This record gives sequence, C-alpha cells and structure tokens, in this order.
Amino acid sequence: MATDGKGRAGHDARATPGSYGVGQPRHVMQTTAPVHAPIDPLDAPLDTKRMVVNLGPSHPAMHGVTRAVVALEGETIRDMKLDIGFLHRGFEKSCENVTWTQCFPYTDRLNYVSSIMNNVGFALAVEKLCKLDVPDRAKWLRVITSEIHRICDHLTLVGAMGLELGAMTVFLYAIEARDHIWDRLTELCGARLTSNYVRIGGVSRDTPEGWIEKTQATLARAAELRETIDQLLTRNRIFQDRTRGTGVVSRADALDLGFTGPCLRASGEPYDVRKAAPYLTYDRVEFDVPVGPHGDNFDRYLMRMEEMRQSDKIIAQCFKMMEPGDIAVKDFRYVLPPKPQVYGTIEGVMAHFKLIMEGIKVPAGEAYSYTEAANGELGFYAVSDGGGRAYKLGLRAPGWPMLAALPFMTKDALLADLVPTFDSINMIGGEVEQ
Amino acid sequence: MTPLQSYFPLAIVFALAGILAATLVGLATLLGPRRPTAVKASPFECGSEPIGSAHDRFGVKFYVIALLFIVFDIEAVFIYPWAVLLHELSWFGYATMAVFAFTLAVGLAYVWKKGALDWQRE
Amino acid sequence: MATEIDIVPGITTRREEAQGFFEKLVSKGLGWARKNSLWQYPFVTACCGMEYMSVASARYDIARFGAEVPRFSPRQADLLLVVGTINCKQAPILRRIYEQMSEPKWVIAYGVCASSGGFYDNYATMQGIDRVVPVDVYIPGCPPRPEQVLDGLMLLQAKVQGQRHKLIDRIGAPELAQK
Amino acid sequence: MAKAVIDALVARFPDAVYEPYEGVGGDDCAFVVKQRIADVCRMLKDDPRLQFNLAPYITAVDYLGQEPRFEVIYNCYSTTLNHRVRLRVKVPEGDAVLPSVVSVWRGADWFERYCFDMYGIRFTDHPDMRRLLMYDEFEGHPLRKDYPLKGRQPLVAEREIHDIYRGPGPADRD
Repeated sequence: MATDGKGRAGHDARATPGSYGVGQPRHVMQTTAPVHAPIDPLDAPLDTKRMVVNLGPSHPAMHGVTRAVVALEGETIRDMKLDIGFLHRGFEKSCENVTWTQCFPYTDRLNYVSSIMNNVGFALAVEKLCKLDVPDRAKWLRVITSEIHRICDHLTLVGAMGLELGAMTVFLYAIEARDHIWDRLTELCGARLTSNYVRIGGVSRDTPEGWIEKTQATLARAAELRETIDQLLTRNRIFQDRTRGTGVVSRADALDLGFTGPCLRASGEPYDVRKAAPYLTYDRVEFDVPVGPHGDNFDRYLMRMEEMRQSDKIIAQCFKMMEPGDIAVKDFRYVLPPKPQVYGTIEGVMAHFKLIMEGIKVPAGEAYSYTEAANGELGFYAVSDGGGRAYKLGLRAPGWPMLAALPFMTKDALLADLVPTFDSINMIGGEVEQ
Repeated sequence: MTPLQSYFPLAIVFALAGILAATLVGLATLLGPRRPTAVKASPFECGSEPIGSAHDRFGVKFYVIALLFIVFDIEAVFIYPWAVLLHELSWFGYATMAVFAFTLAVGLAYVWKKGALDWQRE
Repeated sequence: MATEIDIVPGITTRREEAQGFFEKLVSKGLGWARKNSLWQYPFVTACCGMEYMSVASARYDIARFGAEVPRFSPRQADLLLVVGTINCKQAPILRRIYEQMSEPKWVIAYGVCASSGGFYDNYATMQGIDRVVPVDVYIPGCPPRPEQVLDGLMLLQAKVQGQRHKLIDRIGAPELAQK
Repeated sequence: MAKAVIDALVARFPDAVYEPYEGVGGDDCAFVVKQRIADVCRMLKDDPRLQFNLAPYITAVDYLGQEPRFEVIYNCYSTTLNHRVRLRVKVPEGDAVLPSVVSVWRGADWFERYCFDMYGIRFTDHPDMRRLLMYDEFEGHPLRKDYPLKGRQPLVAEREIHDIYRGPGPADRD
C-alpha cells in the first residue's frame, strides 16, 4: 500500500500549500466581529470586517520558517492560525536509516544554536539503553561545553530580541561575544557551530593544551560584553514598555501548555532538570536557578541574562574540579580503538571495522532521556531493535509546545507584541520542525 | 539688492536639490531592466498566496482620529504667524486669538465627552 | 502564472557579446555600479542563518562589499541569498519570491543544503534550489565559514562585472493579469 | 522510583492498565488499553497523589510486522512531586483511532497532530485534527516503515537536473 514517491506535477498550484486542509473539516477563520448585544444604535460599533494578514514564512520576525495567518481588528490580534513545517527536514526518518554514531550530525542541527546540548541529550539516551557509564573527565567536558553553548544560545536570543525591537547595537555586541566563544569551540570541536563533539561512551577529543586558559579569557570578555548589553537593554524605557506585560503566561497555563525551561521558570515554576534529576556532574557543582514572578516577555529575557551568569559560575567550578583522565570508556564494542591499536592488533581492526560498518549494537529496548537544554527539557525517546541503527528516535523539542501556545499568548494582543513574544519563546526551526 | 534677489541662493539650493532628485530617480527608472510578469505584479505576502484584499472596511475610529488631527493641526498653523507678530498686535491680537482658541476648545471638549478619543470602545 | 521553467534572469550574456565600443563602456560602468551595491534579500531558514548573522555583523563584515543592508522585500533587493535548507513545502514560497524580485537579480545558494540538499536526502527536503530557481553562485559548507561566504560574494561580483548590461533593457509587457 | 504511581493506576483501572514493568534506567512504564487512555490521563492529572501537571510528550512508534502495529507513548512528568511515568498504548493499524487528551492538557494538541501527520493515527474529539508539518497535498504518512525514505512529492514542477554521475533524468528518480 506504500505510495511510491512519484510526484504529481499537474496539481493545482493555486492551493495555498499547507494552510487549508484538503478534504478535512476546515478550521474556518473567524472573519467577522462577534455580534454585540443590541445597545443604543448610535453607539453600536460599526461591524468592521477583520483584516486577514499573512505573516508568511519568509518574514524576519517569524525567523523564516513559520507562517501565521492573523485576523486583525485594527491593531489587535483577534485570531491567529499557525502553519509550520517549512523547515521539516525528516530528522527521524534520516536517523532511522543511519547508524547510531552517524545520528550525531543530525542532532547537531536540531537546536543549531546550542548543538552540543542535543549531542549530550542523544548520547545520554543511547548510554541509558546500553547501561554505559562514562568516565569522569568526559562528564566534566560534556558539562563545560553544554554550558558554553547555553551561553551562546542565550546570547543569540538576547541579540535577536534586541535587534527585532530596534536595538542594533545589542545585536552586534551579542554576535561579537558569540564569535569569540565560537573560536574556542572551533579549537575544541573543529567546527564553529555544528560541533559534533560528543560520542556514545565519551567525547571525541580532549582539550588542546592551553585551551582552558584561553576559554577563561574568552568567557571573561563575553561576560564583559553581556554586562554592556545589560546596561543598554534592561533599564531601557522602550525595551521595558515593549516587553513588560506582553505575552503573559500564568503558572497554571504554562504547565498545562507544556512549557519547560526558562519560559516556565519565568512564570514562577522552579522546575529545572539539572536540579530535579541531576545528570552528568550537575550534582557536584552548585548553582542557583532564577525564577520570575510575572511570566511576561521581560521576565523571560531576565531569565536568560541570569542563566548566563549561572553558567559562568558552573564553568568556573568545572574547570577547577576537572582532573586529567581518559575521555571515553575503554570498551571497543562502543568506542573506536585508538589508531595504533587499529593498525597494530587484529582485535583493533575487527572492532574498528564492525563499529564503522554495522554501527554500535545497542541492546534492544526503549528509553526516554531528558536533559535541560537552553530552551527547556530536551527529551530523546530512543527505541532499538538490537541492530546497529535506531529503530525510532523521537524528539521532545523544548520549543515545540511553546510555539503551539503562541496563538494563546498573543490573543487580543497588539500585532507589535507578537514580535517580542515570538522571540522570547526562542523558537528554533530546526528542533521544532525536526 | 531688491528683496527678491536676496532669496537667489535659496533658489539655487532648490534647483540643485531638484536636479539631484531627478537624476537619481531618472537613472533608476531609465537603467532598470523591465520584465513585468503577472506574479511580479501580485502583492508580496511573504511568499504565500495573497489572501484577503487591502480594500476592506476597517474601524471608523481611524477616520475620526484623522479628522480631528486635521482640525487641530490647522489651528496650530494659524497660531504660528500670530505668535511672530504678537508684539505689534498686543492686547487686541491676544483677544482675537483667545476667541479663536476658545471655540476650538469647545469642539475638543465635545469630542472628548463623546468618547471619540478613547481607543478601546467595546 | 509561469508554470514552465522558462523564467531566465534578465542578464545572462557575457560582456564580449556587447557589440559597439560604447556598449562595452556602458557594460563596464553599469557592471561596476551594480557589483558594488548588491542588496540581499536574506531568505533565511536554518542553521546557516546563524552563520549569516556572523557574516553580516562586525567581525566578518559583509558591508565592505556593498551588501550592507538586508532588504526584506523582494522589490528592493537584487540578490536572493538563500540561506539554509529548503524543503518541499518551502519550494513554492522560494519560487514566488524569486519571481517577485525586480530585475536585475542574482541568486546565491548559501550552504550545502541550498546547493544540493546536504545530508538530508529524504522525503522532505528539496535536493538543491537550482530545481526551482536559476542559481548564480553556490557556496559549499555546512555551514560555510564566513570567509567562504565572502569568497562566494566576490565570485558573484566578478560575474556581475563580466556581464553585458544594456542601457535600455525592456522586454514587452505581457497583459498584467488582473488576478 | 514512582512505583506508587503505577500501583495507584493499576488499583484504580485494573482492566485498563496492564503489564506494569520497570524500564531501562528505572523508568516506570505500563501499558494502557486504547479506549481508556483519556480517563487514565485525567486521573493522572487530577488525583492529588499523582499531580502530573506538565503536558506529556506524546509520540508514536511503527512496529511493522507486529500486531497491533502502532504504539503511542505518553511520557508524563509531575513538577510538584518530581516523578515520571511512561504509558504505552497499542493501536492496531485497522482502526488507528484513540481518544485525544487535549481536554486534559492543552499542550498535547500538536503532539497528537504530529502523530496523525507522520503515522496516520487519528485522535477523536481533537480541536483541529489536521496535518501539522507536511503540506496538505502530501499523500501517505512519511514516518511509517513502509514509506520510502526518498519518497519526495514536490509541490512545484522541478527542473530537469543533469546529474554529473547519473546523467539527465527526472528530478527524483533515485
């Protein structure tokens, strides 16, 4: 019954792709104002037809991948219908057709602003299936690089939020700070953005010599730039007017809608996976979790600023507590043997060959692992049938339920408030549309 | 140096500005290649099929605000020359402008009480 | 709506084909002017967008090549910078925006996903934007380093300089279909 | 660690919740009968001893060759009592329909639409049961095991591509 992949070229190009269901009951846009109780005819508001505006996919405020069909009455949004899928790249289907280790580049490109966090989440899921424990130094390296990428993610959000509310300088400061950090990550992982640094059973590379001192200097420079952004933006009258009190989500609504991470903590719920279920070495470092009272865009912005300071604190402690040691588990059923062994011994060659050709034989079973990524709880649901390839790799993207809640958050808000709200939930196309 | 000649530099400035604007716009329209197509003529809605039309009925409050703006803007325009010559006009000028301003203040009070200024009606 | 792929960008011929001396001079002059003010329409979708932010910012400044200001309306842009993965649902959007750009226009495929679909060879992703729009310069890399992007832009500038730019370039206006 | 949750569920719904087991890494899992999933989820949320207030992560798995073929997974978490549970619902391919839990958590809306879009599993009394990611002209459900990996259905007529290795040919011949 498989439909072959033959495309149907002659279809009606006029049908708007993806927005109005074909054959299914249509979600009809409410295009006339609700009828009011009959009051003094002179005062009765004239029945205005709502203006349906298409905030299409290729729009700077919608990050290029979301289409919001908005029904406006004057400036207020009365009804919004989100239409996503413009960056659906078939992550799950691709991961089902490559070996477990080859999934890492795909996980890099989920939340491409903080890619190591996706690697760590995926590695923890597979290690949970294999019941594999990772040596200490690998755990420390994973925590350090995750926190560095959390800073990159928050810097990008603060920069983009400033840019889209008109603060061009904040954007340039944030991108400069992020560029400095990317230089350090290039020395460690080889790529600026798509790090592909973590492996199942450890990490791929140890820190080059002198890397730690350089990173501390870079993080100090990034902190300095962040304080400049803080002075520029936090007490800025325009920024406060635009973000304070807009996109408000109460604590109960946030939980019911599935918010996690900074956006949930901004609404008052102190849930952080690093504290609730500590993984790797988060139980050995002490840091505190900022919680905001109002749940509006300004609180979400403050969460990100405060979390960057906490990440700095974590990284400083990690650098102190990390001792030299091996960076991957010494079991050649999971980790590639070192090159001299591959060329020297027959076991090395066999292990290397089997790992590369057939992939890691993950024992059959299913596991759900959850880590605290920059936007919230990043969950990987991995199912293995014992073979070298994933049978299913489900992803709980933290931004997914928040984007689903956008129509709820911007109901009866002004059209201009849609921009900071859409920014503060930090929807990243790669992870939401997989 | 007749009074008109003293304005000659101003005329030069306007002429130069005009020429500059004309050349810029002219060059752009002259040199730009034209390939008009039906799709290029249709409205740009971020890449999707345009839905709805721009000529819909919208809230009457926008029109009311525009009307009020014009009335009070003209009033401000009349005050400028009056302010320049206030010294010569002295008290008589002041009285006439007060009457003029008062009539408009009555209009403003009526509009305010009628509620045409507050934005969120229902 | 042009369903067949017959839309050819306005300027394709090489400068040598310009006949007279005067035309060669005009081509050189216009080519120089257009080369140094390529305003880009950033059609940003995916991870390359993060790299595009770095390219457009202070450190690897794209403004040095005249591509300073991103224009978010195809009417005012003359370079369509397709940044990131284009999937099958985005293809008609890209096609429509390309057609709504005013002449003269060029297209850069920024990153492997735009050039050939990258490693997303599956049911969802279009294997390269040259299946729907004519592309001038392909920039490899996933995401390409900013230096690669600047090199791609310089390649395009060399191409623009070498093209034949006519003074009065009008092609008959087909009936402007009232929708 | 949430053994009490599973026992409470089994006690309350002896016919609906069956085969509780301890998953890999200490997760508590149980199977639920298809028709009763909405009631079980309502109890998860409302029962003061359980308080699963965060919207769950719902996904589906296509076990081609097994009967019933599909399986819908609910990963629920409670922020107040800090425990997790995973409910698995077996769904036959014949009538791949099960009650929606949007009435319990509004956040489950898009997850269910994703399951319908990718696997073809319908959810009854769901506010807007439509495709989420794929375009409406797309036929079939791509994440099913029997859907070809490269089964592209282009919306726009694609141009002939002269591939260096395979020579001229239709765009999606591979």
